[in-house]
Amino acid sequence: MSELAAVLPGVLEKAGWSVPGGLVPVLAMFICASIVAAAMGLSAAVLVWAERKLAGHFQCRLGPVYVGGKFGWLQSIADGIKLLLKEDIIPADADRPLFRLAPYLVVLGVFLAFIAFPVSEKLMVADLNIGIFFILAVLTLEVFGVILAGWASNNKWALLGAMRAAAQMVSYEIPMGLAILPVVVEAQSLSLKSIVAAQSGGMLRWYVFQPPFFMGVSFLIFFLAGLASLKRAPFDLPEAESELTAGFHTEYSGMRFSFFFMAEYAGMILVSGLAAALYLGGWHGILPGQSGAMWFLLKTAFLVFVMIWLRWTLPRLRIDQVVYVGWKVLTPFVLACVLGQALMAYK
Amino acid sequence: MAELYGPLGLSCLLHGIFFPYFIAFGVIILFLRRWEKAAMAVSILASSTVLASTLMLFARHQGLAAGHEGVLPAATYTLSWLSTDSAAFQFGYILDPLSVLMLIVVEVVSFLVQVYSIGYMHGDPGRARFYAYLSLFSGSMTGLVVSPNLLQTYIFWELVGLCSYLLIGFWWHKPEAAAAAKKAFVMTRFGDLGLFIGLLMLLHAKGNAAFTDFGTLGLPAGLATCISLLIFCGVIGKSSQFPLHVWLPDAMEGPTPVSALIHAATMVVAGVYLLSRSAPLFLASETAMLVVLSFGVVTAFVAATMACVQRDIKKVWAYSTVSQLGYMVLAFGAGSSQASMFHLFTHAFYKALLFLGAGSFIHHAGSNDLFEIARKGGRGMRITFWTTVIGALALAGLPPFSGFFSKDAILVAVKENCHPLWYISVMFVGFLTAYYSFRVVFILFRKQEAGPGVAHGHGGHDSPLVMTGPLMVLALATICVGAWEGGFGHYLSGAPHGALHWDVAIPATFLALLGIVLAGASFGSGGREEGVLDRLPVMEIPRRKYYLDDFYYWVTQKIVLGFSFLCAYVDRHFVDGAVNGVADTVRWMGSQWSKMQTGQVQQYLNVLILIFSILGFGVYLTVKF
Amino acid sequence: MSAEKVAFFILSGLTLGGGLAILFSVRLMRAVVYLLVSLFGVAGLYILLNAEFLAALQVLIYIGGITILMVFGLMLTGPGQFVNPAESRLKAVAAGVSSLTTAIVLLLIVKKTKWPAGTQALAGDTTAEIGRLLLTDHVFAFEIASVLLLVVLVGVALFVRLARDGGKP
Amino acid sequence: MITLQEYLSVGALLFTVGLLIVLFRQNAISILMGIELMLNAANINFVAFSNALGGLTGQVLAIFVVVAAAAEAAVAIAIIVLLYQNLGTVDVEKARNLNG
Repeated sequence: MSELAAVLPGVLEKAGWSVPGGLVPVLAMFICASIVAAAMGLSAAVLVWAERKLAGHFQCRLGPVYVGGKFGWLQSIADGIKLLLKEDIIPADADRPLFRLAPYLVVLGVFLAFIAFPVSEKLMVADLNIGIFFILAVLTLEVFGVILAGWASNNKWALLGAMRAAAQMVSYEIPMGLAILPVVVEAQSLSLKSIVAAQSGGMLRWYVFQPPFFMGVSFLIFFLAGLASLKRAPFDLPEAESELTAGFHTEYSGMRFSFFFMAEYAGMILVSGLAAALYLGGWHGILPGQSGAMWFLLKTAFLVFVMIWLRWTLPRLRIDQVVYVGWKVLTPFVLACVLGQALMAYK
Repeated sequence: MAELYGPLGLSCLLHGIFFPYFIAFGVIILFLRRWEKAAMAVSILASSTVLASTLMLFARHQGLAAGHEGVLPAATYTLSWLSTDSAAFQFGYILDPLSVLMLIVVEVVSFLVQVYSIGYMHGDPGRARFYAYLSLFSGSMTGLVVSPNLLQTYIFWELVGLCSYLLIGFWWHKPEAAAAAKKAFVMTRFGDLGLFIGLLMLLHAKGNAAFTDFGTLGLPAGLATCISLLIFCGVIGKSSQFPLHVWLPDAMEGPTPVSALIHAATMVVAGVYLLSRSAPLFLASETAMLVVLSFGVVTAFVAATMACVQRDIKKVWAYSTVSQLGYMVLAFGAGSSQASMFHLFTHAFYKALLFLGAGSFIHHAGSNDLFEIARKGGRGMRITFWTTVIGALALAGLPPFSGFFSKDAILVAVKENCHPLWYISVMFVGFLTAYYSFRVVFILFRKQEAGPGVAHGHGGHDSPLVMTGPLMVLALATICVGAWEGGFGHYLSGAPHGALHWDVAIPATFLALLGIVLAGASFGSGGREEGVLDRLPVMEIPRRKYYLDDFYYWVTQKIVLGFSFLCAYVDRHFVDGAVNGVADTVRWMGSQWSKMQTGQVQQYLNVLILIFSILGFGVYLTVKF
Repeated sequence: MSAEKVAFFILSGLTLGGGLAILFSVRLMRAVVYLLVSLFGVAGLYILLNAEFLAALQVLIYIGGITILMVFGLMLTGPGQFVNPAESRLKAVAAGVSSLTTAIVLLLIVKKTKWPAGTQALAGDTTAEIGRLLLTDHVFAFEIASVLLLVVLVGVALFVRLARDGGKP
Repeated sequence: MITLQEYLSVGALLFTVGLLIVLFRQNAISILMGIELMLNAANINFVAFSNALGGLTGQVLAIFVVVAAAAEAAVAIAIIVLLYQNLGTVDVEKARNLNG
């Protein structure tokens, strides 16, 4: 963003627009926000398409394989148009302001997290020196939005789903946050840029491959916990269709529904991207010297693919299993990793 | 026994006198309350240990005295118990002829009583407790005897009082016994109060002075008189002098061995012993001596008259005891503590004999009434009867029995040192004594009446040997100890051997015989229950106990209770009213204020915040930032 | 008026407005949302004060933890609690008076005191320094805080057990 | 440039708002919110001082306050839930066992 703000006056001058100097940062912010929002929308469309296709192939579903023009690209557009045009229904007994607010909060959380999303050395909105911590913090907004959505709907399934979501997300935030610690200890920084920069020099410098593999275990835990906080299968208890209709967003339709939808796919990208940046070397390539946004996007895409793959192959867990795994498996393991890495770092 | 004369042997002897009773008491009360035979064995073992120690101590003392010119000086063996800046409190033993003599009296009688009680208390469910109390009592009495100073004496004095309370009320389920125990305790307490004040005054004036220093205290005359009289108050209570004597006859509610032990031979003579112990203090004051003398004479006379009209055998001996205690006190008042102690010595044996004999009768007849005992065949109990006769002879003061010699010494002292009026009075008391003692004998001598309650026509069986044995031992002592009259004074104070004073002995004996004849004339034949004296109208006064009980009753009921009611009224309506008024006011104010405590934390916080902000405003206005 | 000033006023407005909205909101769930707004404003103020770490912490702990906890509390205390009962007028007046007095006094004192002039700005990356301080100068307080958290963990678990067993230990 | 006084004023006002909530509201959860606001007001002051004086101690202290607030909220919510189970209400005026 700072680079953008630096080059922006020149660009504007060439275009012949005159803008007061004080407004330049604001304009830069606005441009960045638009880009992120557009990226989020676009990625949602792409991911819906990918998910459909993959599900079709994993589970031999005929529809997604054949429908929608060449490679089924029209299907996503049809989806988008449908969501835009659909009637926006608000239940009669709902708490209307909160009902409206909830989707925005959910999207806002993910959206804010993208501020520190490190696509490449240059291509990031802002390199915050508390980057990863900031992302973890703002992601909690999503939890609040989910609860609000479930509660404001005045629907028992929605409420139950929201409660489940809150319990699950709050409890998985702990292993997720702790899993980052070994990386932070090793990189001596919270800034994502520094963390990625510390992994330059080929595949073997990626943190996930660093012996004695504390960070490798952390990576698995981070990925699993991220999956759980995204409420994706096999952790999709909050929106378990067979039990709760659609969980906390049962009553939502139209654009408001698409916001949750968008937040989920953006979240997938976010978690995958973070995992890539933290453990898989970010924008660094397999061989030393290689670098660029492409590497980052490739790694992220691979992780997203794994997520989709898991979703369509694994059955759903029970809620007690989810809580058990979170508190009694992941948390102790990640604590052991943190301790081990701290001992490694202690010279 | 040579080693007994060394210091180690001596300390063993002293501890052997003092501790066994307390150990026995502790063991019995803690462990053996359910195991009566073991309790008895332990108690008697302790008693015999003490008796043996005492006799050895006496032997040692005699051995030392034999090689010594005059009387042996008193020896004290003390430990410092408590030291302050102003006074050191010593705890220990005193050894002098007086204490050794007293030890013999106490331990011999205690031992015999304990043996006798095997028979008397046979089958009583509380025997273990009884023996525990007996041990504690004897131990306390021993402690009192060996006390080297007034403070230790006072401690054991109170312990003795406590034991007498426990033993008189031993059959606490009998209301009379409980009342008698209470009465004894309260009555002696009046006297003890005086003793305590005297003790405090002495402590204040001279610290914890030993008895051996009493002669050289150098107290001002007034203070000496005062302290003496206060000590004498304690004696009046404990030795049951007129007018506090009323507890002693009632105390006969206790078991008879207790009567013998406590109220004949040991406890009541504690007062007399204390008089002798503190003799130097009394001798310094004419007034005190006169008071002592008059109290003694009045007591002797009053008690003797009352003894004449009793039907209860134990009451007779009880009043007789009071009377004889009066003798001892008056002897002291007449200036002869030697005669007093001698009488104590002889009286202990024959009065114990009489009490134990009475117990034997009662045990047999199941009644205290003289005539009832006679009807149940009292004279068939030969040993008991004849030992009682010996005791009565001694009591009446006929030669050659011990009472004759000790009374002779007293009469001599009174005749020599006092106004003739006292002498005549004491003589008259001697006449009465002979009368009432033989009144008992003659009544008991009556033939047994055939009746449905008596199985055999030829008189009752005598008591078992454990009861008659002590009787015989005591009878022997009664006959013999009088012979010591000549040596007694020498033993006690180093005075030259005395002789009988015939000018006193002959009229006394004559009067005693007159009393016996009168008693025989009244009760010797026929079934009459009233003698010559009984028919005198004036005898109504002793029969009503000189109206003392009525007086005490009136005092307690009318005056004390009336005053109490007045106090209670004032207390309830004025003092309590004021207090309650204050309390009610406070409570009312509290209830009003407590309405502020609504339980609403928010209100509290509100007030708090308001006050804080006002204070903050004050800070803002006053403090320069 | 600089952009910083504008941001300050907006964030202060969010903070105080959120607080006042809690005061006047009738529905508790909305009050929680207002609380969220207020806390966000505080986080923004932290950023203005060069305390980014604290701002993130504020969001993480308060929004991710405490407000969610409050929502849970609301849900567990029954539907009748969503709407506040009407408070008495006297209480309102009393609370208003003492709060107003407090506010006035505090503001007066803030105004009157000569505060030290802001001298040196903080260095860019304060996070590492905070971490160092936590584990050196303030390590005792740090340990106390960890013990406190442990106690709270155990204590709340006990409470939950009490609640499950119907209030009987 | 925003002065220290302005931050402190915001802190004071936020404190007052929290106080008002604590004094006025009857619902225990509302009161808890008020308390959180008061703690935040204190934190604003700490951080403002920290910024003005150029030290980090104020921020460290604020961190401890946040920790304490989290612990306090957890316990308070647990207590409120228990209160609800025992009294059937979370109205603090109903919980008047402290009544004198």
